[in-house]
Amino acid sequence: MTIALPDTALHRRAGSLTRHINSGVVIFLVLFAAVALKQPSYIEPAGFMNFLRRAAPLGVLAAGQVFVLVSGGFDLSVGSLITLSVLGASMITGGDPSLTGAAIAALYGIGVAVGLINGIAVAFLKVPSIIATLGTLLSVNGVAMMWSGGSPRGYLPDNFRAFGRFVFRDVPLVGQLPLSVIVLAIVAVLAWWGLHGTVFGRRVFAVGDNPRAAELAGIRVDLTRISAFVISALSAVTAGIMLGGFGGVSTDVGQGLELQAIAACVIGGAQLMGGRGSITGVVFGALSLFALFTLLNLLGLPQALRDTAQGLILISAVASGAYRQRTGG
Amino acid sequence: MTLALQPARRRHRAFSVPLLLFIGSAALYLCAALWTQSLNQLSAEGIVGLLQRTVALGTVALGQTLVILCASIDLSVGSMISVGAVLASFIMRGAPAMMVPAVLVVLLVAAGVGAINGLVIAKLKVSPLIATLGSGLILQGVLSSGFNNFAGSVPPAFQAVAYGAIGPLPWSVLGLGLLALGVSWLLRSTRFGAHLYAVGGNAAGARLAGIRTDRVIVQAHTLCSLFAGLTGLYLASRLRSGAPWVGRDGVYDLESIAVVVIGGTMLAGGRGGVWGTIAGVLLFAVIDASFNMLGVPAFPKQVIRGAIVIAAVAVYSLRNKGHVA
Amino acid sequence: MKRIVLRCSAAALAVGLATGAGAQEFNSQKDFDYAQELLKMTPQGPEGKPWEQNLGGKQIDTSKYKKPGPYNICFSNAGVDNPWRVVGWTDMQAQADMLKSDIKSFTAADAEGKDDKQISDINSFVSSGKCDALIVSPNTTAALTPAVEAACKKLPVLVFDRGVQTDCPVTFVNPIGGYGWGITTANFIVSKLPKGGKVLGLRILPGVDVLENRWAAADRIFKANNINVVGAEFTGGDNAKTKTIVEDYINRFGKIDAIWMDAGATAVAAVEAFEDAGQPYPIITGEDQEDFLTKWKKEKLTAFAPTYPTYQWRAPVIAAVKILKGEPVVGPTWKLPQPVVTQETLDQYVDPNMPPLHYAMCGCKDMPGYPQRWGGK
Amino acid sequence: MTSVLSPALEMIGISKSFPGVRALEDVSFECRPGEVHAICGENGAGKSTLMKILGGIYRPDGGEIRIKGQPASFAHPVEARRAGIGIIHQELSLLPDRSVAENIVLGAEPTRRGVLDRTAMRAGAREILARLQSSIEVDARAGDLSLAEQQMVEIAKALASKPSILVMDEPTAALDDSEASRLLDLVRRLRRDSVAVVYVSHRMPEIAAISDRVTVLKDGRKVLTDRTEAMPTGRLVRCMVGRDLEEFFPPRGAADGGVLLQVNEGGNATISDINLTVRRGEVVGVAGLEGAGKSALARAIFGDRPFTRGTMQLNGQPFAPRSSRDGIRAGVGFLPDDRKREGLALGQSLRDNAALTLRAFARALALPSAGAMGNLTLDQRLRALDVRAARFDDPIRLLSGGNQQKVIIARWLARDPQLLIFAEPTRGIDVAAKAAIYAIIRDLANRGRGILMISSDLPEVVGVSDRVVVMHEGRIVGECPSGASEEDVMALAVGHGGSVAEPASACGS
Repeated sequence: MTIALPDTALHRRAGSLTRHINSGVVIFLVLFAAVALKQPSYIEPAGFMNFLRRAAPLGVLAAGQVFVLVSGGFDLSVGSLITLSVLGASMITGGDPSLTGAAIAALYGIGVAVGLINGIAVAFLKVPSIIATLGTLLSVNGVAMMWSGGSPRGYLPDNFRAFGRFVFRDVPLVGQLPLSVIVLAIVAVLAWWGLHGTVFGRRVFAVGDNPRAAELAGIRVDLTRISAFVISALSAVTAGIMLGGFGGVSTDVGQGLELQAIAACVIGGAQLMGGRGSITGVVFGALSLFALFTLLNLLGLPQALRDTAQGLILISAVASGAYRQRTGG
Repeated sequence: MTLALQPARRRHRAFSVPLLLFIGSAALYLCAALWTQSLNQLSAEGIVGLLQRTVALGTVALGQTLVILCASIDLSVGSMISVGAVLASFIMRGAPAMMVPAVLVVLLVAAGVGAINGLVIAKLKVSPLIATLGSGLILQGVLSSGFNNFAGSVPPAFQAVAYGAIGPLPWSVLGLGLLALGVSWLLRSTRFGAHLYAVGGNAAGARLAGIRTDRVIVQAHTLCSLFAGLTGLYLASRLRSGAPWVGRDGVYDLESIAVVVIGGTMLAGGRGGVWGTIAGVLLFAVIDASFNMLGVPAFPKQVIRGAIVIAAVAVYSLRNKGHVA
Repeated sequence: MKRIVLRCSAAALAVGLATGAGAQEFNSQKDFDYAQELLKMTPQGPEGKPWEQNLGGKQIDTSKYKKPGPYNICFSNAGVDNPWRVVGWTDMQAQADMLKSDIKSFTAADAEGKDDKQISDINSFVSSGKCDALIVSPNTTAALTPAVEAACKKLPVLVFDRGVQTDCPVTFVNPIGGYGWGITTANFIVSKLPKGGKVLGLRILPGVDVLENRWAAADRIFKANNINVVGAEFTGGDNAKTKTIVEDYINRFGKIDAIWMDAGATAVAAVEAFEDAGQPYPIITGEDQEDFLTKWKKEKLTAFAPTYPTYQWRAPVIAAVKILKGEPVVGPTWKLPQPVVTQETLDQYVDPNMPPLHYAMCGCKDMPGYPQRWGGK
Repeated sequence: MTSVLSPALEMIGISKSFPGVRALEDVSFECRPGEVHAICGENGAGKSTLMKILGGIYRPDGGEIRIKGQPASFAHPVEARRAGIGIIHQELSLLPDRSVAENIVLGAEPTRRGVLDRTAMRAGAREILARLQSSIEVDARAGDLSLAEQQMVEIAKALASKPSILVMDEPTAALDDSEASRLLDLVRRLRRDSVAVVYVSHRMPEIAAISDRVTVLKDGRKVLTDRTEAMPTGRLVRCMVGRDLEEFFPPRGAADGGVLLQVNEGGNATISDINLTVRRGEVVGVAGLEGAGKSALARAIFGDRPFTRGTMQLNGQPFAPRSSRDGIRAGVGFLPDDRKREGLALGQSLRDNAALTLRAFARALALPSAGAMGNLTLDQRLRALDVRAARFDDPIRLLSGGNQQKVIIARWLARDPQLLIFAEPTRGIDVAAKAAIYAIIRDLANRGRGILMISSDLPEVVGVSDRVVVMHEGRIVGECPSGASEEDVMALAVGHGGSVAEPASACGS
């Protein structure tokens, strides 16, 4: 199109260097440094592990959501699905530890079903995902409440709750290692593999970038989209198991988490409308969001301002990303 | 002869969705009333009651229509409604003399918020979803840190906005009708309207045609926030006071987007209009009213409502050959 | 640049708004004293049926509402968005079934927590002409007042749980209320707390009058007794958030001796935070939710559970029928007794067969369909 | 010489850089009232950038624009428009859901007391269309028009503001001969009305026919400005390209393999009665005007918008693809005409774009760089096609059109399809890359693949193909053998082939 200047290569390399440093990592480091300044116990292994343990469900959720975002859509139904997972676990197990395995299997089955419904509504019924998943958000929550009658039947057995509560003590190096951090690590690795280490992941990027080009190149756009929704739903079920484990039964566990997950992804550099995003980024995006909440707690600011700070950080993360893209980063 | 056919085809395209929704909603309401023998719901009073349900969502949705037409979106309307309601009742504190200043302040703040939304989107190139999600969070946070309950109250004179009526027709329903006519006029008969469709349909093309697209986006967002502010005023009047959760609990952000899309306005912008949105709002009101008549329990109602949202959009988007995400 | 502008304007708005905070008064000496008085009273009414008892109420004449039965009763519900309301709503339906011979139809509209919708729901009940009496559980106090006033002109109205700012309803059924809750819980903590002990207050959300009153009364007593309240945080009723907040406080203060809660839904999560941190259990006040009672019994906690009894959902149905029969009812305010669960009475209320989010003070054991209807086995 | 008037427009020493590239360097030219000034150059020479600066879309880094001798600077297209500059853009910028009238007056809607004056709007639109001798109905929906009609609306749009300087950027690209000649008539009339016309075009005959002076750009710099009479086509091309055109088209092969593709009575909603044969080793060109059904034919064979009637055989086997995936699986490849919209994932890297089809058919959970999708293989393939990029993992949007097209070719070569369909293979591509792409096409044919090449560029179809199939109104109306003249093909394309007996013509219908 145009002539390259002699210093092009150099320029590009500098550009790509800044491009490869993920915004989520940077924001996390800044926020966590502030947290540590205020409360040094957070950089001790135990404090850090505790921090990770609480942030783990959001990290898992974001790692699934990013598949849908990269494919060009949204998944607003994950919050409701978390609620359904927790209530469902209570209904299925009824407090019986021997049913935990069956319950978890059933929950993943439900997750696959919800993901399929989302994906089919978007890919075949051509309903924009923001509307389709708003619909499933309402319906899934309704189903959860109908199933439990608003009063879930049983306690979550201890072996189920281990996913949110159990901590390995006396682990070398880190001292204690919560099971949920291990789950987060496994999910992150799996998601990283799925998005960055497989052909499928590249298809997700291509579909999000230009579905028509992907289709003409032979990619099954509909199947790719549906798979992305199923992955997001599976991660929501996982997050639901972790949150149920962490906090026990309640009927509103998932409320508002869908927007937090999307926020985490955006802070981590994922692009709405598709084609860009990384697992490392969004996991750090989730950690950033949690570091922000922690910081605000430590500063003793009113809870309400937490929203304000979240809003500011969202807009500035995206604005700076847009600025970098415009200036050829 | 193909040329002669084209206008007819166009009309069909523009009118079918609202008309279909109107007919569908009316049929649902009629069936529910007849099935449960709630014949009173078909009386003037019953119908007015039904229309009253459309006022709050209808007003926000009109604003939402404008931003969606120019391919933007506003997730901050819920928080803006709360801000409007709280500011109004807080400034009035029951004093009739403060009514005008309060309304002015609310509209000014709303316009300011909308303008900032528009500027962040147009100038900083932040995706509108994120920009308005963020600004909504900011507003909600600021509001909730200042207020934690119903603040102040509106004087009885101001309650006339929501409770007053001429004959059987409440002012508020009339007001929504006039607003809808106004927006429809704005879209059909002003340059702003033409430019709005242009920016939504093809932003690059609109710019080449000499349209200041940034300005149009800012104006659309300003109007959208103003409508949210008006909704806040209406709720303050109807609830006699404003609390920082009225917007959030009403889920006006997502519901307004849903009714706009159900009404046939494309999320991608450039196509759609007011009457579809109004029909979508009517559908939601009819669902509420009919489910009450039929005695559908709360939880199944949620399930059915979610399904209706998807189905209503799927009915006409199914024909869409292109990709949707 | 834009961001700075944005931030500045937000800050300006915050400052502007903050000056107006606390406009509504939740801390009234009069109501506090009245609650103290009610707590000392002996309930009148049928023994063992607290939902038909009252504290110092007067019977009012309802003969003007008398009409032949059976009746159509309508109910405008604020919502069923939490387990307390779910249990209460189940109570209410069961109560309506118990009075089947008098009640032809019992129609409910759920407002999903939206004031605006509830106003419309009430209006359409009134205009339907199909209701002989209307029961309202208002979503918020002030907002529903005009709608209730309008309804009063057409038919007998009964309000329960949250009130409205008008005397027009035939009766307003509610337990002693927030102040009573605050008084009993704070007194318990004061009596058990070691000297210099630290108390953490956990509240659901600001602005709900019942909840505000609970805190106001407790805070009053804490202050009067020089109790060291290290913080009062809003949990949003969310288990995970509750746990996080408690863990943060344990981290920050080393040890927390007592937890005061304005609602018990997340009490177990608060207790678990101590378990997970390897700390001894605190003194804690929760609520009559089964999961808390079970935990209390199992872990032998030093605990106390005030109640905001769900059996109050039964009273308005009973009263509605009475009113329509022209029989006297307690009014215009009907104060129900508000029992508490203590170490002594704990065993009465713990029931492993009931679901974790069930409220023990449901007064539902004698009702048709118990316990399956409430999710028990 | 013809005019002593002061220039209506002067662009003096214009420079413009984008991050990492210098698009224009010290370019100057002027255009007098009543003059048609042609701007020529390869794609990428900087013509578009120059016009975008003139239109207020870009701001120049250096230099000056003068309108009637007065310095001017435009921060927004609206300012250029106010200064009397009208631009017909190359990319269509119509609003498909709005009426023709609304499109024509867009940005300058007539109002009466603040209210849109629809009567005036339609009257104005009608008048402008009448000047263009176009019969387009002003109430029609723009999206329902044919491409040529849409191009007319674009032109009308530019004229609506009654510009004193009119910039026409490839205005005839989508027009047939008669429409193009009507347009040239209009330009002559505008010239008589003292409008200064800046005419950007590739079509040499047009430039010769209409322009007074020519400015040639190359690599962002001005080569020269001269009177058109002094610039015979040969010299012009040498100035633009730096070499002769003759070596442009690769020599034809002699290979005559068996039948690869056979279409019998194929048809769907847009095309009908399609009978077509493609042999191995053969390049079959498909010519026709815009909207004649060329693209629909390609899509039907590929399976994207399949035939609903008739049958096909590929390699002697029945072939009935229902989707592009079916087509690919059976051994067909397709390079779409609209690269940006249908060909490229712009935000993804060159390698990812090149591996797209391989990945579409690989196992979902395989490594993205497994086997042929490995970086080494991909890079080899890209280098073999002489793709020029700083880094192969840069996003492909940074590349020029020619390089982008080569990446898409690389994508298909990885699958090694039997039949490759090129739609407008060189649209928007510079001359050097064009030659390379022609060479690739011929090389593929020589290696026994069948090629179907859809093109609106007559010299290209005639120069590259072994056989040219001509379409008109959704049907194949004739066929020309190798070596047919452009005129022969055009005669068929405009629908005269059958009726007008032309003994000299090599084509049959």
